[in-house]
Amino acid sequence: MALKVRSLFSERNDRWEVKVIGEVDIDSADELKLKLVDLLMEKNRSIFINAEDMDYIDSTGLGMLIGIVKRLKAENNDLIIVNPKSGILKLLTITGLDKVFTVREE
Amino acid sequence: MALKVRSLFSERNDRWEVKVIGEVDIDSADELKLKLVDLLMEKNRSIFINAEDMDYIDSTGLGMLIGIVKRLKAENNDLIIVNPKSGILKLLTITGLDKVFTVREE
Amino acid sequence: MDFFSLTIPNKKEFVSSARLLATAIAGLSGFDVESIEDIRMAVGEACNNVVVHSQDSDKIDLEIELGEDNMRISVVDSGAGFERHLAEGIDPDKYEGSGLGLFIIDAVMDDVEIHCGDENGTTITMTKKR
Amino acid sequence: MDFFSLTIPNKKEFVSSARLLATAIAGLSGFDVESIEDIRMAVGEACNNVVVHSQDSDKIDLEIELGEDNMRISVVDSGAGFERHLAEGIDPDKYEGSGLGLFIIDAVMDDVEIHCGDENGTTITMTKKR
Ligand SMILES: Nc1ncnc2c1ncn2[C@@H]1O[C@H](COP(=O)(O)OP(=O)(O)O)[C@@H](O)[C@H]1O
Ligand SMILES: Nc1ncnc2c1ncn2[C@@H]1O[C@H](COP(=O)(O)OP(=O)(O)O)[C@@H](O)[C@H]1O
Repeated sequence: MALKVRSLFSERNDRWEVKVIGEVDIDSADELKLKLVDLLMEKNRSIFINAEDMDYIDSTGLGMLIGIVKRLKAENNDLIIVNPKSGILKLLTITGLDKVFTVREE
Repeated sequence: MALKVRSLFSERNDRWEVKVIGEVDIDSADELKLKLVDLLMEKNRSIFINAEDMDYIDSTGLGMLIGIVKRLKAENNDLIIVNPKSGILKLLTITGLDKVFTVREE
Repeated sequence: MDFFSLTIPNKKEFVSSARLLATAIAGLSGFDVESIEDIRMAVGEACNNVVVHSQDSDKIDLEIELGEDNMRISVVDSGAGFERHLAEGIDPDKYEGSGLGLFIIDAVMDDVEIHCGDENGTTITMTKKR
Repeated sequence: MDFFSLTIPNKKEFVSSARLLATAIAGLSGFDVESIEDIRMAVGEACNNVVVHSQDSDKIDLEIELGEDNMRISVVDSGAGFERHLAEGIDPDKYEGSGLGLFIIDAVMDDVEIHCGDENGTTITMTKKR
């Protein structure tokens, strides 16, 4: 309820484009994980996350994304997090995860 | 903080047009009252409240508006509440205040 | 059955936090939007009454029981208490700003009980069915 | 000094209500947006730890003291407790999903104390200055 995920495969960019809306927390991280894993099962490509409407992510969510990154890197693919809100950007910086994921503004 | 009020006098409609954003409750009703009373001191005309972004009003807020209506009616002016959210519309109906204020959708 | 409780200072600036918690819990437990709005109003009015009529009480307690079929919310204070004159609605033309709170609570909740002890303040217990 | 307390069931689906209450109180008392975000993260991580590591505890208690210059938040459980190995940050390449919570709390709050009694569970007290 607190989390919505919309995804589509972009042929032009040859990657999954995923919009994450709401809160990725201890209650919802599994839901997002299942969706991302499903996408990678369908097509193992980079994942681009539009984070402009992601309100919150906790260590559970970050831990889950680290697991996804490992899968992606094994195939030389990336996890790209675009336009995170300032609190989430701060969290990514504090934890050093801005070097593990590709984080950028667009 | 929880309440924002924007007002302007519409020459065309010869009335005050007030947008109320947020919550009118026991903590903020006085603030709205002061603003409305100020407007009426400046020019005693009908007040049109755009309620589309008013999230909540409690009995304190309603009581305050009833006081404003009395002032308005004394000069044959009206309080018009436009586009209230469904919860507020229900409250106005339950209390019978939809007959005291002019309530409508636009 | 899940239990929640919240204690806040008896001050008007904090009543919104009680409304917010009650609506968040109602939302998390799957109440529909209209019921959540009803709960927001009822909790707001019950807390307002503590602020206005029970200033002896330092704090406002909110107790929530979440059952399969309903949410039961009690708002508890340790103020002077009162004798309830049945809420009969208001006549807006004669309205002087009193009596609307309990009337709204009765209208939007499925069951409302008020207990006033002699020196024990007031407990209003309001139930919303799913 | 204003006091607040919240008790919720020790279940992951209700942790968001604790975050929401803490951020609402921080907002009402005039903390800036960045501090509110910090408080949200810290409360979230502390509650997550109760859900994950203190399942013996039925409930999670949040106690908030709002002072002139700071907000002090304690998250209390009655679980098994633990011996804290100082949080030293994580090496993301070797990260196996553990140790991030306390590290984040330390990073975003001004002062953090953890008390574990023998059978008294864990209390983590986190202070944010204005
Ligand atoms: N918590 C309370 N403590 C003491 N008296 C109360 C409390 N709640 C309600 N009352 C009494 O009940 C009356 C009706 O309350 P209400 O319907 O909310 O209207 P209002 O607050 O506008 O008077 C109040 O005027 C007050 O005398
Ligand atoms: N409330 C708690 N009850 C019991 N143990 C806890 C509690 N909070 C933290 N811990 C212990 O501290 C360790 C570090 O916690 P944390 O930094 O949040 O990382 P993680 O939860 O990912 O292990 C946990 O693995 C756990 O052993």
